[in-house]
Amino acid sequence: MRLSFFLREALRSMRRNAVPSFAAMATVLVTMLMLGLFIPVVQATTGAANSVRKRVLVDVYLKTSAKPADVARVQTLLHKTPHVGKLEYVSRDAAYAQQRKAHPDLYKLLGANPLPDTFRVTPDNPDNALALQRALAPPAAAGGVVPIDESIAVVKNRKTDTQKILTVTNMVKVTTAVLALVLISASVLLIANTIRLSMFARKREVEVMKLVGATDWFIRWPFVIEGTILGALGALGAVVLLGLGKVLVLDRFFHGITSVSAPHTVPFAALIAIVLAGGVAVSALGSGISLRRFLRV
Amino acid sequence: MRLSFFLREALRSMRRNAVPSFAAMATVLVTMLMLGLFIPVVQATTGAANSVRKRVLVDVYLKTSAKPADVARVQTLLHKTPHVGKLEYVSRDAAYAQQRKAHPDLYKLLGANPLPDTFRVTPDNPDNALALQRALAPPAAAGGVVPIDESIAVVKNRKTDTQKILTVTNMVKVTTAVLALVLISASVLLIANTIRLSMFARKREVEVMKLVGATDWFIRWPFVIEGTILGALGALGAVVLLGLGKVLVLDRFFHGITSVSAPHTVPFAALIAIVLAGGVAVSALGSGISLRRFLRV
Amino acid sequence: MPPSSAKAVIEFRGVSKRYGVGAVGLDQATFAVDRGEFVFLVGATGSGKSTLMRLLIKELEPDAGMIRVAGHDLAEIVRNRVPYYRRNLGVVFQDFKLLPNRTVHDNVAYALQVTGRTRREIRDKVPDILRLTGLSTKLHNFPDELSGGEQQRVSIARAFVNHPPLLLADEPTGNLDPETSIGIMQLLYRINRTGTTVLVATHDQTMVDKMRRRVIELREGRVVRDEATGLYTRDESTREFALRLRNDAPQAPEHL
Amino acid sequence: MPPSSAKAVIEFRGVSKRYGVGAVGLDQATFAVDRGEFVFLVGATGSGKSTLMRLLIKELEPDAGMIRVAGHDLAEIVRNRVPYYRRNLGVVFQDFKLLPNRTVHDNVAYALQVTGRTRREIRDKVPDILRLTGLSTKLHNFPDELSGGEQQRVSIARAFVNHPPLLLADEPTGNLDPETSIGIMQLLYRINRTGTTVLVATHDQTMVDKMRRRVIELREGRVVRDEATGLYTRDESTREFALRLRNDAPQAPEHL
Ligand SMILES: Nc1ncnc2c1ncn2[C@@H]1O[C@H](COP(=O)(O)OP(=O)(O)OP(=O)(O)O)[C@@H](O)[C@H]1O
Ligand SMILES: Nc1ncnc2c1ncn2[C@@H]1O[C@H](COP(=O)(O)OP(=O)(O)OP(=O)(O)O)[C@@H](O)[C@H]1O
Ligand SMILES: [Mg+2]
Ligand SMILES: [Mg+2]
Repeated sequence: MRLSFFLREALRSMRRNAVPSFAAMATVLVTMLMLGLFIPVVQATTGAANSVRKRVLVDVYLKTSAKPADVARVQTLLHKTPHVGKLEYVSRDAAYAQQRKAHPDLYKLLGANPLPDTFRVTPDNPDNALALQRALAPPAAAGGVVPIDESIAVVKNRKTDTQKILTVTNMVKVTTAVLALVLISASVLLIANTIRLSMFARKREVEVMKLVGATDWFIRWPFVIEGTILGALGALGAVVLLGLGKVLVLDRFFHGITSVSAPHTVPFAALIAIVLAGGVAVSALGSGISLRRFLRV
Repeated sequence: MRLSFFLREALRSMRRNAVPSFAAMATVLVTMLMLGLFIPVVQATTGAANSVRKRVLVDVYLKTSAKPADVARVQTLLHKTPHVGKLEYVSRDAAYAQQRKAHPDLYKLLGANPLPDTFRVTPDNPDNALALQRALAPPAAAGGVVPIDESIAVVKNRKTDTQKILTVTNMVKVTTAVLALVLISASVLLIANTIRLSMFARKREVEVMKLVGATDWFIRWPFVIEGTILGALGALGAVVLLGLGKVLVLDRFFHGITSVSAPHTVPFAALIAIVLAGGVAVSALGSGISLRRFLRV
Repeated sequence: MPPSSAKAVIEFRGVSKRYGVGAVGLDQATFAVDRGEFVFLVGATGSGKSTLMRLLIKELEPDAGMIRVAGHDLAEIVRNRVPYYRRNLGVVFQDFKLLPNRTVHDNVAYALQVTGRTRREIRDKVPDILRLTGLSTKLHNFPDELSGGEQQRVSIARAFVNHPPLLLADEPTGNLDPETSIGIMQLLYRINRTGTTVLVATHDQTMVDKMRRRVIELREGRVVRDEATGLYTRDESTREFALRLRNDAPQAPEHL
Repeated sequence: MPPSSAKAVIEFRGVSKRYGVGAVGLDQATFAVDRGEFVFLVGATGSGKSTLMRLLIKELEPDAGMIRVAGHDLAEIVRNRVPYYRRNLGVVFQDFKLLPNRTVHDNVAYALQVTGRTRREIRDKVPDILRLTGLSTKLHNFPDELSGGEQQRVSIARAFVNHPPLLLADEPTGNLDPETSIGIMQLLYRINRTGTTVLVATHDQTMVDKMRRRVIELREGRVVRDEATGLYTRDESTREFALRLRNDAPQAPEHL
């Protein structure tokens, strides 16, 4: 009987307080919609940044004069070097074949194979790429760098702008993290704020209830249930809009692309679950807590 | 007398309605803070996407056998081709010198200059890069492509993944535009919502004022002024937090980087102006409009 | 129907007001009040007294019939002229309707401020009327810091402060003790003597009996009685008036 | 000080309550009310009647002195026991304090719901008490759709519905016409006859005179009079009681 009473109370209250109820719902909807839009964006951005970072390689070019024994020695050496993650050996013949396949026209112009044997070293962590390069070719006292093995011709980053990639991706990651944090706290704040306000509009009502002999929890339960329902409705609205957006916009115009460029996005089902749970939890808690002030009669 | 009266009324009302006033201010602060954080991020992202797109080039490699007369002819031809924006001629000697400077070690390994004369064509619009390539080397009936001039060896995009760059940057731009729109409308909605709620809490008061003979505008002005003040205070708070964030985080940790990677960011002063004006305008308007409902007594 | 008399301040002609199903506010009410009259409106609870008042201040619209105040048909007052019309009325509301965020002083001052009076005028008039209603010590209290009777007196002070040509008072003494009630009635009488038309809804039978003024009685929205109770003495001084009110039992005609 | 009598339901001992500067709520009030008594609380507006009531329901805390109800010191009731204490009281508030979002029926039912009564009990009791207070036709109206007197009767019904051992009524007839007032007083009397202690604050001098019950008079927060007015007849039937109230003038002792 108790639960059904509280439920009926919550429904009555929503019906009779259309304005604040609607306002609370709209706030949940809007903030959850924002969250639902930003979470995949943030994830995709971070994913993209990470996959760019994964491409940071250190290429160790051997001298064209290197013999197989030299190659083996260098390989052993590299295996012992700290920060070396994956190690891939590309023989000069393999490199030539690969390049010729990629740029047939261009390589037609070349005569003999100009490419050396190469080790492609993936650092254990992209941030260590520069340290690794320095370890393999430490700066010489005379200036310039001297590779640690005489068979090594050059140690290079795949792209000359590794440094730039690293800082930019780092920045992107920090920025998105900050934005996500700001957005989440903003959502919580905004929802709590709205609920506080709609409680405030019913301050008098709560006072009267107390004077008539209602206990704190007797007053609180309907409000918490109301908050839960409103939060669920708002979150549901957000989910429906997100779903519509996905079907109408994402799947239609970016068909096939999203899966390519944003493989790290959370699945849609999980996103929905997050949005729903977030909306409901924040609203329910907010209602329960905001009420405390007005219960002190 | 009138203005000072309205001003005093607004101040009194803020003092006596601390909860809703504070709530309205907090909402403005939070939303404006979000806007203030996202505007530069959106701008930087769009800027970065644009600068990536600018790098989309079509390279026209001439045959090594091309004579200066051939080069001149191709140049004239290119000038007449639609979608050609900027045209840059790089002679094979210049290309060799440039490459050798960039990769001295690698080019030491090469013997003779393997590079051909090249035209670097910037399309008038990055989106036309593929069309341009097709125009310069239309597909032949027999399969494959045949360049429009016999001296042209190959027509290539600088990067093989032009298509990918284009779609990704397009997506980034659309996404940020959508996010910006969502965020701005969400801010307006949330602020309007909060104001509506705090008006609702004073519905009775407005009704009494009307019964005592106050005109609509006599009631409305103090509310609008109050909205303006609260909006200004909230926006000011957001600006102070943004400024703190800039000084403490951005300038300290990303020193020098932001200016490099995000050259298109709005200047901080303009951002402040936008945030302030936005907060004030939305709050003032919101107050004036929300009141309309309750004035119909 | 008799033609409307030119000097009628309030004129109701067949006014009906129904709230939803069943609830009758007013039912074919017809009467007229002349300028300078003092009229009591009596009737059981729910008989339509407040409805009549709310129709007069155009808070409600009648379903049928015509209401004229000072010759103007209320139905013809457009929405944005309503505030100007209301400024000619002083209204004591049954539930006081004080502004919760204003002090006693500011509540009363508000009625002057809406009409654009200067601060000087406010400084002159407000303390005066508050003294008359015995609220001088409560100047800076907010309504929720007042006793019921004090709130009622603030409502009365606000209605009086403008010296309106028409005064409507809905149960102005419901929360007042007999002595204070007599004070308020004395005030009403004094205001009436300056030419103001006064309409008072009340349940205080003793007061009505003693005042011997015109009485309109409502029953379920209908006017069932409309008579000047016996000895209608306009030229009595305020002091004589008060003396008579304090006389306990309703007695036979006295020093007339 | 005399020792507190064991059968006192309400006991005030030197209770003082001051609001901020100057405003005196109660000043050294000392009195006791026995079980089953019917007591009138009178006094000018602002004399502290509502303050006394609010202290009794622990809405306010006294600055000094001790209040005991049914033998319990109110100061010793901890915060989360207050609701349970309040359920033993029926309170008619001067400003009604109805829940604006509930119908008449639900407002009265709420007082039963807080104590966890079943729906069956509510279905039994609420319509009964609403019939007694003459609100049967207004069951599904919201408070803002009621006349002042009807709202007051809802407040009375809510206070009665629980059959509380102690009933506090602050101006229960301020907005009621004489006939309805007698009805309400009759109801109070009937409830009192079942053993309930009743404390009524009122300005209705006529009623107090006719009821001939104990009267406590406050003036500026002090108890200045505490007496049983003459002929205290506990065994009068409700009908005789009503008859006597309707008799117009306060007369000499009648059929005793
Ligand atoms: N807003 C409303 N909706 C529905 N019914 C209403 C509304 N306002 C008033 N009524 C009903 O109209 C009738 C007349 O109400 P009104 O307030 O005019 O009575 P009254 O004479 O002022 O009574 P009281 O002396 O108790 O103040 C009552 O039966 C009341 O219930
Ligand atoms: N919250 C408050 N703050 C300051 N003063 C108050 C407050 N509540 C009451 N008072 C003052 O305390 C005094 C007693 O008030 P109380 O409400 O007890 O009077 P009362 O006897 O009920 O009067 P009435 O018959 O008018 O209802 C009054 O002078 C009032 O102004
Ligand atoms: Mg009324
Ligand atoms: Mg009182």
